[in-house]
Amino acid sequence: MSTPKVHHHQYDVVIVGAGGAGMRAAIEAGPHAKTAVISKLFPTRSHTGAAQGGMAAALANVEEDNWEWHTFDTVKGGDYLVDQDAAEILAKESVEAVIDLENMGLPFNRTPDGKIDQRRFGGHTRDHGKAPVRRSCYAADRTGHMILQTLYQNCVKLGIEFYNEFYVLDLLMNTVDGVERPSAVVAYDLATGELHVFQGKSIVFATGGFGKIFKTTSNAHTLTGDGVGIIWRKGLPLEDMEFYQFHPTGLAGLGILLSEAARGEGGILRNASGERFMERYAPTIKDLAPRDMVARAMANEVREGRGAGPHKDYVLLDLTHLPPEVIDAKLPDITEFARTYLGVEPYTEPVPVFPTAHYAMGGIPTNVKAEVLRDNDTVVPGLYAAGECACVSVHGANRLGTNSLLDINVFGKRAGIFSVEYAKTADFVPVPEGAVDEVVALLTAVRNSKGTEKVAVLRKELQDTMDKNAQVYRTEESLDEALAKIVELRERYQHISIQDLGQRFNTDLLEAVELGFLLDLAEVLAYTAKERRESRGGHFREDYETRDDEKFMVHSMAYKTGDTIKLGWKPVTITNYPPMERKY
Amino acid sequence: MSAEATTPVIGEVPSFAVTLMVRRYNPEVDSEPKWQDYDLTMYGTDRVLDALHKIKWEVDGSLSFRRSCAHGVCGSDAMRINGRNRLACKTLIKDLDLSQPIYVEPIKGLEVEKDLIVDMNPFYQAYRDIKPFLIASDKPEKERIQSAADRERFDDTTKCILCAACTTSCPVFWTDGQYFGPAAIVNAHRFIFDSRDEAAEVRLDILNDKEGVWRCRTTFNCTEACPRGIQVTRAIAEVKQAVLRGRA
Amino acid sequence: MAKLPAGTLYRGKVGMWSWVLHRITGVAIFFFLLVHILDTSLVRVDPEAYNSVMATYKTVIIGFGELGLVAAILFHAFNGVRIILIDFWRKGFKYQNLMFWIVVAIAFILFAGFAPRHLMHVFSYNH
Amino acid sequence: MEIVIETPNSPRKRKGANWEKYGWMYMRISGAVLIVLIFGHLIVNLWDKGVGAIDFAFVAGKWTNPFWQVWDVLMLWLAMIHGTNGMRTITNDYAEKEWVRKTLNVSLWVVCAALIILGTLVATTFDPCIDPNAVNYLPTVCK
Ligand SMILES: Cc1cc2nc3c(=O)[nH]c(=O)nc-3n(C[C@H](O)[C@H](O)[C@H](O)COP(=O)(O)OP(=O)(O)OC[C@H]3O[C@@H](n4cnc5c(N)ncnc54)[C@H](O)[C@@H]3O)c2cc1C
Ligand code: HEM
Ligand code: SF4
Ligand code: F3S
Ligand code: FES
Repeated sequence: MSTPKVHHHQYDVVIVGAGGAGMRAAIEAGPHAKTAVISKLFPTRSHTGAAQGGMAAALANVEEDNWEWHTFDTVKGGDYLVDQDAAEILAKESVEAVIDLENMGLPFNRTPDGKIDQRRFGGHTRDHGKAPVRRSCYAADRTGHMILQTLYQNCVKLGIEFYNEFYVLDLLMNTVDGVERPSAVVAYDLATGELHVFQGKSIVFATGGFGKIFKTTSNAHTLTGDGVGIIWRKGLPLEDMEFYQFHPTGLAGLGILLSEAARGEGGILRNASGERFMERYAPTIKDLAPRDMVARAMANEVREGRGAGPHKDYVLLDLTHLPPEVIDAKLPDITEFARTYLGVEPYTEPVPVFPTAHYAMGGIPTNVKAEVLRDNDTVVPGLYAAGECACVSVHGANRLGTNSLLDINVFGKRAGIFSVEYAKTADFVPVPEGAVDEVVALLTAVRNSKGTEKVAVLRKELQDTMDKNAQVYRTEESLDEALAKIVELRERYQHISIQDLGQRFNTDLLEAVELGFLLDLAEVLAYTAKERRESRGGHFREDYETRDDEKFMVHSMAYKTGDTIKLGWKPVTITNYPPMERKY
Repeated sequence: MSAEATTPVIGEVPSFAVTLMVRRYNPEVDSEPKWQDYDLTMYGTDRVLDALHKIKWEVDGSLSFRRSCAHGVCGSDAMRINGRNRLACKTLIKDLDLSQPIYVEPIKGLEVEKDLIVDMNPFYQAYRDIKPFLIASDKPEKERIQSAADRERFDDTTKCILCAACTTSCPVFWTDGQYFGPAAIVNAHRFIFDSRDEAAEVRLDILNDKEGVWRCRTTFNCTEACPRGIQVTRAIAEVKQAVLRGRA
Repeated sequence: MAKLPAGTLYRGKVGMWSWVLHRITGVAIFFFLLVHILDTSLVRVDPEAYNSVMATYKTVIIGFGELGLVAAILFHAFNGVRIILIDFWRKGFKYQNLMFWIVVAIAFILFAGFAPRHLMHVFSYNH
Repeated sequence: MEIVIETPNSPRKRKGANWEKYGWMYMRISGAVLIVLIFGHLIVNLWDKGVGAIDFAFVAGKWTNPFWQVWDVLMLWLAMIHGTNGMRTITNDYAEKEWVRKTLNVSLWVVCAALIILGTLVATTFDPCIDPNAVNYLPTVCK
């Protein structure tokens, strides 16, 4: 490939990703600094739009509630691996985050007296676990859609500059005053195949999750973890990568998500014989137990032969006792999914569901100012991360439903505020020599590779092995199998070939590049999962069935050193809530 | 409750043969678009998007189309399937007439960039032109109060995912591409009828343009195409009425 | 804009086809009206000329043309009412499909009443 | 939140004042009235004896009655403007080049005006006894 055309841009703040977190940051940054948002998708196509259930905030609009209870639930839900200072910020700033959105125009559902309505959601309780509480603010079952639209609308209002369908493929770092700092990102313009270097005083990563390492997932095709992968390849650490959330209610076989709101509104999980099995696993809050527990309970029902269907490989979500008006008013979209994709009528039939890969608790480690960390406590000046790609860590070992939409708003906003603050005083970091060399090399290698392996085949094999070996139940053996497979796939990845050699809209090329990131992240996940020899939150080891606070009350910190993974550990910040057994 | 009796059988989905006719065009090599046929074996739960992926992943990697969420919420993959605008990810193959090939082509009225990818910029521009954001001067301490009924007033039009299925199904939009189009009007409607918004008049004035609401000829293609089930034509009618009254 | 060959015909439903028909009938009526005003104007010029033009209206071919014209007016007029109802009646959009078929039905019934009588007349002066 | 931006994005260029709203209203109002006028016209002219009965005498007979004069002139105005405005919509849709569009629209309105004037004059200045020699054309009034 001839060297592509390269364009240069300078912005005070460069934000990578136009999902909820990226745009929330842009709304803070835009009015105060020259800001660009770079996104591989048109902003409203980001996966924040798929979020359904709601956004947690202790508004106490419908019943007594406060941020302290919310903090407790978050910490407990995260199986005590949550950094409690961060969780306090999350819970405290939640109210403002929701009010911000409302003031920006978000059409929340309303109470009879015109305030923002709230509903129940898994793991959110009153008075430290006494009973479920209505804490989730929502807009029907398209809260994420409304957040994404509202944020984009406000970006339009502010005249934020977007570079859409630009794939960021590299982060350039340079050493100034003896400190390594971010200087620019390199992006590939899908429409033309040309490269763009965006130099920024501060750079914010908000690139979302990487659910596509799994086969059955609620995540979009585009959630390939590029941002997290780029950070990884720079030698910066990734935190808590073993903690991946499997959402209990994905449409069986498809992975499309049916929000927890379905259970919040009274939906009940049943096994083949119609038994409400959650009564056995979480007697107090039953179907509204945290996701990891419900997902495991479901997988266990199936493993023990109580699954429904011809292959006994799923359980049933029963909404038939809910009045159709309630379903229509509160859960219109997800019942529509059941109808469209499975041909099931939720008014009268239970819906086949099974856990689906949903959310990465881990990611790029940051402090509460959204500054990226290069080790347990040193920040990389000028580099920020927020949203699902980041790990603050407010979700610990298991995220509570509705806490992620909150996370992207609270920490997205913080990333915006602090990145501007930094850009106000900082200078541009010089772009290193040969800025685009690495990206050109990467793209050329893929384009010129004349092997026989196909990207889609490798990706499928990766996803299959991850579903089989690194899902709800894990063992040393299964994780070893996954790792061996990844090594094999990585080798075969050297021999891929693509068919599209053109410049315009070459998605063939980009899928190959994305696969590279998927392989990297899958490996880190499997590796850290293997090293965490305990069970906690979303990470369940059949060979180590209990939580081991003695050894593992720590965050994992994985570093890429050459071609191997180096693992470190980072203490958990505990303020008010000493670890206790997690029972519901 | 007897779960077994009411459980639909999934997992054992029947497979069938289909032919997909895809409108291919790569301006780097082709002088004009052409139809290309692909014979595939698909399954009962497969959608047209799955078929396109199958082609891309197994037959011809250069086939280009946009997609992301794969379940009808991101609005990436509006295309013309058997002559009608739909989302590929929401169109089950088994629901189509399989005795004939399935025709897949780009949405109409926007310039084709490559295969099924069109230049969406004119569409986005029309959206931005109607000031799609809340304009309110008060600075409330907490949330603004809005009755459930007032909230309900514009519920339908908040569902829009900007997929462009409506605008590019509109015969008026096809003619010269200058018409604001149903999607822009839908998004204007979402604010015009929001009791918290203070700029209804501004938007009504914008849409009282030569290329505004009056160009709509009530052909209902938009309503039929909308994957979110938005009553687009009704929304347009409500905006027309509001322009006539001079307020929401 | 859309310089490329268009591909297949869009398969719109009743709404779209009724619009196509409304447009075609509108244009047809318009051109007929132009001619009709001109020919009627002859009454101011010369009764003989007027009558001779009117005589051509009485041929079989034109007779069928008139049939078409009446059909066009019937459709255009009642579909016009349908459009007005869609615009101003709150439930109009909901019943637009049904209303289309009612338009077709009314137009057809009136046409069925008119056509035989008209043809009878037409053939009667062509003996 | 302290976001204050008053005129954030440049509005679409307004192409001068426009009458589309009035055009739209006019199409509907005239349409409604035209139903009565046109069907009345058709019934009176065609039903009884068909086109065959229409001749100078018939027209002359009608127009001696001011009621029919007003009827026909009103119909003429409403229908011509309705039709021309409808045609304008259509040329606006399909004529892409601005000058083509302009030319067509101007021609349409010129034709429309000419025919309205012509028709109105004909109907209002109509003289049933235009040619007293042509006895066999004359309506009864002239005899
Ligand atoms: C189906 C579903 C339902 C959910 N429901 C809820 C819920 O009810 N409540 C809740 O709290 N949470 C929910 N979540 C989780 C939550 O929605 C997500 O975690 C959150 O929206 C992530 O937001 P984000 O801004 O970090 O990333 P995203 O919204 O995924 O945005 C990522 C952005 O990064 C861009 N990007 C990625 N890679 C690149 C690159 N290489 N170059 C340039 N740009 C790039 C993308 O274009 C995109 O704009 C749900 C998640 C799913 C999948
Ligand atoms: C009989 C009563 C009539 C009624 C109720 C009627 C009604 C209407 C209406 C409501 C429209 C607007 C359509 C829209 O905005 O989508 C319209 C358009 C039109 N009418 Fe009529 N009309 C009548 C008679 C006529 C006559 C006599 C002519 C010809 C001179 C005519 C020619 C047209 C044309 C050309 C259009 C534009 C069509 C288009 O834009 O697609 N109409 N009519
Ligand atoms: S109104 Fe419907 S069809 Fe149109 S852009 Fe919005 S979602 Fe798509
Ligand atoms: S398709 Fe077009 S004509 Fe009107 S009803 Fe819809 S905008
Ligand atoms: S892929 Fe998102 S709408 Fe179809």
